[in-house]
Amino acid sequence: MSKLCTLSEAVSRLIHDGDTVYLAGFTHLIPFAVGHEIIRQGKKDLTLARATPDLIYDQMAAAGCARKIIFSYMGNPGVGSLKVLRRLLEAGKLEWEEYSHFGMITRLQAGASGLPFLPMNPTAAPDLERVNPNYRRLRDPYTGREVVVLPPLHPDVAVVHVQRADVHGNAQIWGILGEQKEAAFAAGRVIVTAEEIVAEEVIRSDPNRTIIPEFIVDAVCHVPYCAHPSYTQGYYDRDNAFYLEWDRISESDEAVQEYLKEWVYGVRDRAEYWEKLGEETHRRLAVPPRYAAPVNYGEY
Amino acid sequence: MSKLCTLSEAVSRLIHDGDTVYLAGFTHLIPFAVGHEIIRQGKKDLTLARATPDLIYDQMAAAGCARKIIFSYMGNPGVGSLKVLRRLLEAGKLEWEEYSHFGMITRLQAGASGLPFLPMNPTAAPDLERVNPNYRRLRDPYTGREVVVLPPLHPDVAVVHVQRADVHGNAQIWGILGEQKEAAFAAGRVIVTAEEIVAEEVIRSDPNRTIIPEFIVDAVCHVPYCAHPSYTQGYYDRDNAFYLEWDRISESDEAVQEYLKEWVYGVRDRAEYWEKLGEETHRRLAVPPRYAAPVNYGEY
Amino acid sequence: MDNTAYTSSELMIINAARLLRDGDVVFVGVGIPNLACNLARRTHAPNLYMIYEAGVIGARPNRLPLSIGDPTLVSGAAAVCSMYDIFTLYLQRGNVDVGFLGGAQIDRFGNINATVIGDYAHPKVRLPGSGGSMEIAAWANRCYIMTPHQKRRFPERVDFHTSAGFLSGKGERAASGVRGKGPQAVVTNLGILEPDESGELILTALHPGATVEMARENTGWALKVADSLRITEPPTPEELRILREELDPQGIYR
Amino acid sequence: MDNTAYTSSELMIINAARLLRDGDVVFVGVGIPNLACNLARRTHAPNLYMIYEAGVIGARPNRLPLSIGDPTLVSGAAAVCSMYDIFTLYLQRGNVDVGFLGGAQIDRFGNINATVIGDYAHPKVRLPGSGGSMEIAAWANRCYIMTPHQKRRFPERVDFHTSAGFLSGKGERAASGVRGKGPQAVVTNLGILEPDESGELILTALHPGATVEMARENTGWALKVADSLRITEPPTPEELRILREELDPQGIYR
Repeated sequence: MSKLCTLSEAVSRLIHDGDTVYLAGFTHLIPFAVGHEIIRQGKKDLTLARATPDLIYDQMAAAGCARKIIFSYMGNPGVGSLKVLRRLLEAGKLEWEEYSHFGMITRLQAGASGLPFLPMNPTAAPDLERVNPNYRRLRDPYTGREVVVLPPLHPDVAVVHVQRADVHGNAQIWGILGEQKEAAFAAGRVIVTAEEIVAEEVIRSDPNRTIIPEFIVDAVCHVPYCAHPSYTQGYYDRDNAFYLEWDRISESDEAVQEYLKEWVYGVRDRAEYWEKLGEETHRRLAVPPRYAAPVNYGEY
Repeated sequence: MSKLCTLSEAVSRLIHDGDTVYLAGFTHLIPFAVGHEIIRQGKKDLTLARATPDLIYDQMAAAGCARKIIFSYMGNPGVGSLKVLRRLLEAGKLEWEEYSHFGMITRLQAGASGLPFLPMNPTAAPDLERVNPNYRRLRDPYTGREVVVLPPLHPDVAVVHVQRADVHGNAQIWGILGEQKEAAFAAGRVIVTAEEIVAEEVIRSDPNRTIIPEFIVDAVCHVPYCAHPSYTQGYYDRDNAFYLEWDRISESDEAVQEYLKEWVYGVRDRAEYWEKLGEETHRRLAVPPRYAAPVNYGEY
Repeated sequence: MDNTAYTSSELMIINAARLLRDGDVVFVGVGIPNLACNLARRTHAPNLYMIYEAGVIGARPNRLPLSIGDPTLVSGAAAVCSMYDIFTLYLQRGNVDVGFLGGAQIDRFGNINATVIGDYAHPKVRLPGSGGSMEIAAWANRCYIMTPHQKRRFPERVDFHTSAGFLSGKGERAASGVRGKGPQAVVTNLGILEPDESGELILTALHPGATVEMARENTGWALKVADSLRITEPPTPEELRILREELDPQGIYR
Repeated sequence: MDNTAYTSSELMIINAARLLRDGDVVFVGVGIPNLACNLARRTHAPNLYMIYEAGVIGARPNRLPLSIGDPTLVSGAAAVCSMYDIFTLYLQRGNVDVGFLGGAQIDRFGNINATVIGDYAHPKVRLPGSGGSMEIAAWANRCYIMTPHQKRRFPERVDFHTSAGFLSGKGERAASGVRGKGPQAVVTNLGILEPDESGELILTALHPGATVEMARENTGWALKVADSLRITEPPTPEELRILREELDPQGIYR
């Protein structure tokens, strides 16, 4: 059964006001196009969960989509602060819930695994445990020592961008894997966006590469360049210049609204956005090929 | 630094009498050649851990290498019983420790993760918990419900057979993954055997395919056909005829000793064993190629 | 080909196949459960999704797999994952609709023994043990069992409780916190047993030619018979053709 | 190229690089820790093994990575794994020798604040938060910190305890059950602080031209000076050449 639909349809049908959404990806494959579509559709009161909110949650918060943020590192990766989120937090205008990376990923792993909690070794840094009541302690029944535990995170919706998927939703990623698999299995609904929609035979020629199987996927959308200014390994480079530019834009709320007006509200979809970026940017982000060595599965 | 050595050297240097050894692989990639070398070197008092002991632990037990077995399914996969182990257990001549597959793999995952325990949802089947004191119960601090927990398993040595590795020990597997990664990270020492030793550049052309990184590996051995009568995906087929034949051989201790004499003690190494199998068997187990679709990582 | 005669195995496989629903995600074992799933896929359930405890997802084997880890399951599959992932992300997370179970003993309440006959510490007959079944029985939404109908296989109580049926009744299973609904049917060569409201396995169907007396004689407890006892449809020529010509041409599981 | 002059960053990078040992498995951050590791690899530690919290193992970047998830870290790496794997199999399992840490505040006992200035619930300055550092500080065998030497960065006590140094002293850390040995050195633009037997950071080295007074003036606690106070070797022309010509030709981190 094909689950192929437009991104606009998928966001409209599967993301509701008040949902907890997890736009997955650790620096790599961040689904910016989906964040922009959520902004265009005016979704409200979302809880935005992500280990690293990155620019996309800065933008979604600035657009008024967010009630709360769940995170483990709120920075502009390689640059500095996420200034929109920082201002909202310092002004008391956004709820938040905070973990370390490992804590955040442990919550997703527990959610993906259907487990009521997962343990972590203690870190001797008690303050996050003190301010976040989701952290609890248990005694290891074998050694008597204490472990720290966290409960599962079950986002209402996970969004995962991938290099290639088939129309059923079988999805393959290479390069940095982040928490995509865990977010998808932890979530109630899953939207897969892909640089390429390929024949089922392509996916099935390399089953070990598949991160997400079709039967947990609700919608498959063909969205080339979905991740810009983040990147897709082998398809285009990270736009480091834009990450630096955002540091300047996000200095003021006015400049941020100006940006949203031009680059989010002012374009219909990702195709128009990519077109608008222009050929010089396309050239700058293009990447020469470097292929993996062949792998033979055998015809059994 | 190259860790390449002969299998005989690796077994002699890294496996000691009394060790707990984990020859990894779920049906796929079972390192039979390593089991045979352990038998030839007369290792004693080993604890043999494996989810599925398969024929190799039947053979090692018959050769007198084993003091104890840790397992979760003691069958000849697709055929029936493991008759040597069964006879030893029924006669009270071999210690054992038993889990379900998930319990066994949970112990390895805890060991690989450096965690003091991992939880599992209850199964309402209490008898294994009753007879194996490693199973404990904890109360989930969030819901008040009980979970079942198991402690880590840390084999002294894990043996992992792979399709290809470099001389440093970076190792790649495709096809059924079983518990190879978990066994390697859980163990104190790791022996990697490989169908092919490839240039570092081959491994590094496809880093997502690497299951085991060099710095946890102690020895790398080039052992083509290591897995026969098990198989290596893309390299040769499973020898189902031998699995059936073992069902007959293992009816009697005499026939088993006869087999060991001819096929283990009677050959110097795996190359001689493979040669002795003969061309008809080679032809029967050959497999036509079926390649994975290309993957482009990009030259960044 | 003689389409009127069929073996006990064929009868069980065909009747088990009919219990599967289109779109089911099935945790498949090798042997006759594998044949039942592939038969269902080729008849009424083209979207049946087969996953294997070895970590293979959406397998489309070109030949009859002879072990749970046969390489033909991998070539052409949708995905492969580790054993830890299959038991957590798939089974424990609730992504498995159907599991198949088997064992040396199945008792009145569908509890299964695949571990030992006699005392655990001093086994009279040592069986293979749980493998995946302890967790499949608990976490798959529905479970099915295929077994020859023999008194020694159907004792009043199992010697060892490898995987959970309804324990001593449906209430006890419900209270245990496991997510699966337990065994939904036991398909034998004589008919089909299904749990009543209490969780006790009762005779709900007979295969053509089998009688209530035959079923009772070959069951180790006082077998109840459903008011609505039905006779199963005999295997169709098409079911037999697919099984014999396409799925098991060598007749390994006849 | 002027080999006699160098920046504070270069001084810190070069001195941090010298602390790394051949064969160390290092959990690398971007920016100056990345440069320190690559410099060490090209000088005295050719077998230094770099892993990144994004899940990249044995990276050999062709260009200077500008984020922790730069694609140049992946192309040509030995392995890539999930974030859960990197924090469990690698860090928690004890496979990481060295971690680099940073933060807005580092206190007398090497405890770090990367979370908030002021009250947590009503932040005066909201910082990025832990990221990987809470676990790196606890589980890497040794940790190093690079930071400019400023009084506001070196308070007597941190406002928020994001990651563990020696808590209130080495005994307390040892009793906490964490496996790592804690911060082994803080490299600043003035010199190097190292923990004494109690876990208090004391001045153990000055860079050429820096004085004890300068260090004391820029530290928020009464800084003790080691009896064995030494002067670091100035950056060599070769170290500066590698840094400027090979590793950061655009001078991004100068």
